[in-house]
Amino acid sequence: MTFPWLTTLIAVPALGAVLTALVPQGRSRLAKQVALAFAILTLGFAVAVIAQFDLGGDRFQLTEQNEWISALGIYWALGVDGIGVALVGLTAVATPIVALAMWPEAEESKRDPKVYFALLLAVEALTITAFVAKDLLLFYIVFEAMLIPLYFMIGMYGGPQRRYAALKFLLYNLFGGLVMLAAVIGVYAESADAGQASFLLADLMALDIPVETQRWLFLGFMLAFAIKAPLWPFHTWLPDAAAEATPSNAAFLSGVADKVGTFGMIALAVPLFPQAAEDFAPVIVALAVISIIYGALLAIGQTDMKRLIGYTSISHFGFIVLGIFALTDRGMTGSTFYMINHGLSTIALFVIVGFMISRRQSRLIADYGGIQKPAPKLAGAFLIAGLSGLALPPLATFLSEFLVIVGTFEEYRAAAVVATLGIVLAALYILWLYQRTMTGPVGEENADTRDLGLRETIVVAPLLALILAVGVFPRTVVDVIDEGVGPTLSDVGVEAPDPLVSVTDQAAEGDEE
Amino acid sequence: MNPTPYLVLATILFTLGGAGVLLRRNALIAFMSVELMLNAANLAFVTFARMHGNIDGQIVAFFVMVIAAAEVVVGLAIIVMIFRTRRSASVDDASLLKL
Amino acid sequence: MTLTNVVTLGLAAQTEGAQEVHEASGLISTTWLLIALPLLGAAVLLLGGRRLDRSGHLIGCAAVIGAFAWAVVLFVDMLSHDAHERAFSVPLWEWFNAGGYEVRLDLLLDQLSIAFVLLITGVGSLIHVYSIGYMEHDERRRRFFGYLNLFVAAMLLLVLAADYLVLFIGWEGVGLASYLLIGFWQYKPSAAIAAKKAFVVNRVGDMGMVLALASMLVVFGSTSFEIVFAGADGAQTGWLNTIGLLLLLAACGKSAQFPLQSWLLDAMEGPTPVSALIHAATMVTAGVYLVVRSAAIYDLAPEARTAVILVGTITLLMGAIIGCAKDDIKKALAGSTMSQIGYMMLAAGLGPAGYAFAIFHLITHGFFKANLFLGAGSVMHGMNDEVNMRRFGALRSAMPATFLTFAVGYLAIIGIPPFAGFFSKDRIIEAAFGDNVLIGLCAMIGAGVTAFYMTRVMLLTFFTSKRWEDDAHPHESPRVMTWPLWALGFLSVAGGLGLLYIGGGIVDWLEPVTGEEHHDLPLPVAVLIALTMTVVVLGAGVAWFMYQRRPVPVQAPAGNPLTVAARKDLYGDAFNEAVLMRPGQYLTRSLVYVENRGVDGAVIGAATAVGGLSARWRRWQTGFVRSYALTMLAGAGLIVVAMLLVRVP
Amino acid sequence: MPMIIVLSAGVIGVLVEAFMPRRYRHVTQVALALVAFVAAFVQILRLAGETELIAVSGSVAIDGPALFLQGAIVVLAFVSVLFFAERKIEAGGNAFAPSASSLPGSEEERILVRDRVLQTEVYPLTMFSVGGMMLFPAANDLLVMFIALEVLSLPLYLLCGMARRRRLLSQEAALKYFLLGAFASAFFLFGAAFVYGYAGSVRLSEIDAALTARVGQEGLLLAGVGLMAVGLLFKIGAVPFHAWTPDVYQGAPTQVTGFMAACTKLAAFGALLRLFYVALGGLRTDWQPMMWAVAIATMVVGIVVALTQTDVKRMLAYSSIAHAGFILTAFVAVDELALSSILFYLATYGIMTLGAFAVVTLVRDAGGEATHLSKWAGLGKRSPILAATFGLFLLAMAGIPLTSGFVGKLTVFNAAFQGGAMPLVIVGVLTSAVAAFFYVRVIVLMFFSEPAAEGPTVAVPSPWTTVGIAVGAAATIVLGILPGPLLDLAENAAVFIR
Repeated sequence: MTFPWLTTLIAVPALGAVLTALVPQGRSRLAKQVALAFAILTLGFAVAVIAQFDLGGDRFQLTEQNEWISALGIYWALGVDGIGVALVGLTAVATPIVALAMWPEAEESKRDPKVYFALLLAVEALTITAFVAKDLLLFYIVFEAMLIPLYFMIGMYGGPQRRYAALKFLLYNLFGGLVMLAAVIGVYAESADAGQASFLLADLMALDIPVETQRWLFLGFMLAFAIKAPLWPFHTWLPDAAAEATPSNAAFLSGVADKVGTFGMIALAVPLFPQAAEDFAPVIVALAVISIIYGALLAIGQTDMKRLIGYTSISHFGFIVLGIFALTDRGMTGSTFYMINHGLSTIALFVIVGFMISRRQSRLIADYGGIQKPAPKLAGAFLIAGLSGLALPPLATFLSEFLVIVGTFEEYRAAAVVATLGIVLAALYILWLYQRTMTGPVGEENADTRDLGLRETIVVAPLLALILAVGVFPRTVVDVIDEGVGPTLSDVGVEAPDPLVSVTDQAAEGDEE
Repeated sequence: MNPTPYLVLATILFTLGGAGVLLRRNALIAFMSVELMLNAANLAFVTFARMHGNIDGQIVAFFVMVIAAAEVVVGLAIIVMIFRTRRSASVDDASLLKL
Repeated sequence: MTLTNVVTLGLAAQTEGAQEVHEASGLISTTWLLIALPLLGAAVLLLGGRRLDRSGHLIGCAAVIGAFAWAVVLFVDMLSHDAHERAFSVPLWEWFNAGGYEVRLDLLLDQLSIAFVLLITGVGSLIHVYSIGYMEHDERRRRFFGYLNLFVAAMLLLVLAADYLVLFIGWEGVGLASYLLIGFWQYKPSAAIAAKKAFVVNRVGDMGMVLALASMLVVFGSTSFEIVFAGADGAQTGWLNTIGLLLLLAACGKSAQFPLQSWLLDAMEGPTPVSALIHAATMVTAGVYLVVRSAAIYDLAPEARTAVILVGTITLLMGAIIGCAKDDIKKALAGSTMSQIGYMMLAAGLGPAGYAFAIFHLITHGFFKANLFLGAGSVMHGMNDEVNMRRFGALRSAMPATFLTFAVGYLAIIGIPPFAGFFSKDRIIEAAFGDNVLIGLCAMIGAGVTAFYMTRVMLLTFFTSKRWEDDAHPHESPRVMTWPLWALGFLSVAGGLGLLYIGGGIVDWLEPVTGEEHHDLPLPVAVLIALTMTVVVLGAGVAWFMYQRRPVPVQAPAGNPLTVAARKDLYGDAFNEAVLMRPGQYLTRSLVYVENRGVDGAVIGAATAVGGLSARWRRWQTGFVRSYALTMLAGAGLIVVAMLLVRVP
Repeated sequence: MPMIIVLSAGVIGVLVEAFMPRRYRHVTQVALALVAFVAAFVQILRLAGETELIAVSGSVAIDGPALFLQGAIVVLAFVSVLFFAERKIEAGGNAFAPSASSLPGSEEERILVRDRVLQTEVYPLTMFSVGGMMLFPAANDLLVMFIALEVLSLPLYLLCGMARRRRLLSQEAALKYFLLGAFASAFFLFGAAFVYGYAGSVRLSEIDAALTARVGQEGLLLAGVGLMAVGLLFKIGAVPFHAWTPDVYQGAPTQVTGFMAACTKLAAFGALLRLFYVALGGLRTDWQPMMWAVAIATMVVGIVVALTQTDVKRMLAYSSIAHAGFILTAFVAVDELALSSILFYLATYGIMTLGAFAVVTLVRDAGGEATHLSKWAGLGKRSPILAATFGLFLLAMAGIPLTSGFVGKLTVFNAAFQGGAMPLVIVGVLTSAVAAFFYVRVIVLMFFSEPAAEGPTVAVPSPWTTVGIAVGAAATIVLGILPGPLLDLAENAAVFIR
């Protein structure tokens, strides 16, 4: 038997969560160190997993399959494709960074920090499981279970309105999740009708579900994912959660955990219900475009920095969803790539804003101004993170946004054109935020703003470096993602369209002559 | 034999019992009404036993009587307990638990 | 198919002698150094921290001068090849390949790009040197040079890219540098706002770029120059027009052409060397480069070309008119820049007949406008950063070097032979007449207006009477600033002649890239030149009458409606504000309201409704046992009735 | 026969009550009860190995569902008795009034309290009740079913009235439960008479045969079935026969509430299943619409009203109503899948309910248990482990994955879906989403709120209670992660003997 890499990858942070929780009360520093060590260890395993991913190999690799609940046909089935491995990488990279960024946050909330860190590792384990699950119910279980630790992280450690935000977060997502449960059962019932009741994705994808049924089930899945992702008009939980959660928690939430929603669209909703996905694609594309514009406009209208970034995420998730449901190779590759990049850039933005908040104890934009002078490094980091938020080449976000637009343009011209407005609005909300906080005369209350410290630099530098490096050398990442997108789309029966004018054809003809 | 009159009687008794529970405030009388309902059922059982020509229904009727007696014991215990505490046997007085 | 193969660079349809692109070997394959040097400079300066504060400017200059030197070496090397074998591809690495869409980070060095490279690095070097003096007292000078280097690197990537997407990296890179440099004095809110405005307006243009790229991908399956140009032949005109118009939108953004012109005047908030390098000599001409580079598309897209001509013509008049009314010397020059780029745009829109002239004018404009801006900077340097020309006057004696070089630039821009501007601008006017008399007339009138406003600038600054502020003590700038002025002055004098006649001239040099085409002129060339000169002299004369013959008030007079309009940038900002900003703000505000009350409110409302239901249903639990019994009895009744009446069909 | 063991233990308990000196009574009674349960459980295991049989000349069916439920009831009752026997949290006494007949607030009561007199009658009563509960799902004819109903109910009525604190409420609960219970069983009996009138027999299998033969008057049958359904739906707390549940759950001693909520529901559902599946399966097209309506009403009313509850016991009562609704969704499917899923659900539900009520007993202030929700604010800070355990039970009730509640919900909804009751599933998931609100609200209170200045204290219970709660919590998690064995067991047990 081969080494169960993926199970280990899940087990390590889970174990870390338990051990962190077991650290005796009052030894918070030790708890943090344990948590960080396990996060880094997980990163190590993730690197090992990524290294073993064989480009050009099987679609799903490192697969494991064991019966879990045989009475219901549920399996502990894991495996990664290109999309999964990329997102696992994101999760593993993000966790130690976020852990380090949240170092002082728990103290600020006057609660036991070990719980906070243990919950973070628990979320990491669940998120990774979601990205590698090859069993529908396994996915569903972690999809839902993830809400609980996140709920506690928001509710216990967040800002003054945290109870409201946490409750809203949980209820929205639980609502979507429960509706999805009905659809999950529906799929299962289909497989039971087909003879072998099973939750194994491989079995379910082989089903030939009637179109009418597909539509209902697809809607059930999409509701959950659209709430999680979040797509307009199911988004209103996110700004509250983003504003009230601690900055690094908000970073992990919208940067990593919410990707499970868009991942679910790619890995479940589309391949399980290809016909329905095609039927509903125009509607979802429309919602995605609305999200892009709506999120951006609302971001412009915000007065609270974290809320603003929350709305930018809605806009960006709009792009991700748009690329997925354009149902083109470039669009979907771009979307998956976008998930990674949005993760990195949103985390960067949130943690930097967190650093600002930790200095000034205010989330309000109006309380800042001229920070650039006393804290140039902070401002610089903020600017770079912001620029990646507005998708400036060659930062990684650019390429993904571009691919999404290009991929959408192939199928939905109008949608792509409107979505392009998003890049103007993005410039507006980011640069206006920068202008209001970092530039201008520095007020007395901000004159002594500390610049980035060592810990903070260690948090921010790898993120920004990664964003730049992936942008300049995106090839491997894109290849890996493309590897997963191709088969997904061929499940749906989509093939890359030929260009209208093919130079190679002409050249070939020329040769013949 | 024609069971209908008996059944009608049983139903009337049952309804009277039900009405008694609903209308009377005194716990004892409400309880008696319940007993009346049980006896209406007994009557029905006996009638049907007679109709079908087997004794199952009559056996049931006997058992029900026994059980009704046990119920009386328990019921009176509870009502007496309440009466001693509250000096009232009105079921409407016992309405602290609500909403 | 990659650039490593030898393919035709697609102008095959219309131009003879389309040239082949060769894979670079030898010296040429080190083209990447051109970008790497300033990029490295930027990285070192920006990441190096305070310890480089004292030497930063030198590193910055060294990087650019090194790049310039290397560009000269490459240029000389190119000369050793045949005229039609001077296009080289320099492969670097495959950027990505997504679903069959492959983009390679390759460079293309050909006659067009080397011309730009030399301009960028050459003028760039001079401006870097000038900045040593200009920024001497700024504590963030190191950072300034870092940004400048970053700009040079990005601009070089822009002109050396062999793929539209790679070009776009440079495109956005210069946008970023421009943003950083306009807002360099961040503590000034006006600078920060101007920087943001420049970036955002450019982003509107970028929309066009992105959509043009998307269209190319649909049509050609690629964005690399070679595939797009080779395929343009077989593409539908509708698509080509679309792509052409979208690229024009992008060009409008970057080159401050109508209707995206509004940012350029505000961009003068940046330090003057920035205005000279980025907002006059190089970056703003990127739009022209884009159009010329896309010749293969525009050649086959007549409507798009007409649009380019129209945009160019409108902008050249607009810019000139705005330039007439500005009292801020930099803004007057900025209006002039708009106007001159309008000329280039117009020329580029003329197709093969005008491409080379567009580039020609672009380069000479780079010389004399950099000269003028640096001169203006020198004046400001000596006048406590005063920019209001009504506070200048009679400075020629106080700043002789500045005056002389500025005067040369002045003569060049208004097109007095044999100064540089004469040759390039006159060619454009000729070509415009060759295309359409009306356009030609507009171009000619523009020349007259140019003469008017430049004479006005000249007179208000160096002649007329002193109108200085009390504490002004005008003095000549240090040598580190005047030397670049002399150099640029020399180029303003000799650049035109040199480019036109040395070694066959720039037109022949560019011909393999741009093609060549001649239209019949409605009038003989000599007549046209004479007419143009007459208009120019007329314009200058009017200015002389208005400003030299009468005293210049320190306070600007009310002026006629046209002046008022021109002072307000012909209501460009007012239009933007009324049509875009105000409604946008209103939209944003109302959306926030809708979000809180509507979208979120719907959810919360539903929750409240359920809560209300709960509170109402709760009252069923009265606590009276008899009412419970009643509900049971009713329930029993319902169930019995249901049992008797309803069954699954 | 396991029931005989339990009932005999009850009789012995009465004798102990009569003859054993007071000092030893408590310990004897507890030991007797526990031993009896263990013995009964062993007997159940033995029976489970054998072929199914119908005992007592056909009146009692010992088959898979019966044994499964009996086993579950015995286990839950065992734990309940552990909670009954808790003596540490009430200084010098257990949860029950020293003498039920003493007047609240009287001198007599004060003396009894002072003397630390222990109420021991509860144990024989519990044993009888458990015996009735075990008989209920095994009853193979209507008479035995009625007898079992009464045997399980009558002791419960009494147990409800025996609270040590807040005796007025407790007595009121007993009265209400008694009156309404008797009322409901009258309906059951009257319905049984009608069905007997139709079929000519009270034996379930013969009723089934009569249905197939289609003899007799249809109307009689249908009315009879409806009336019987009233009696049974009352016991499971389905709407509109739920009104007693919140009042009684709140008023009864919390240990009794837990016992009642867990075990009665199991027994009543067992009887409901047997009656409708075995005897009336042939009539399903007639009763399914009615059950659909009841299921929907039960879910909706239970959950909506629970939203605004302020008393934790009442909230759990409404929650138990809602859970009955969830189970009913599968109930209407009438197949083995439904049966096995309900069995599983009942078992897991019983565990978490028992555990949740046990936690409630530990949160106390001067007046006894602090059941008002506002007093639970900040409990997570004061007693994180207890709060976490309660949170776990709540999350399980909300059906969050990795708890047994999720698997239960999954299985019943799956059964309902496959049985064609998709609309019920949709109502089920939607109400579950709403339900999450009030479960989570308590968690918000416990963990995210600052503790009130004069908040309740958390009593330190005896090891028995601790173990009981811990086992419940562990089972809730284990059955959430590895439900396989229990699911298999339920699946294997899901065949009624006819």
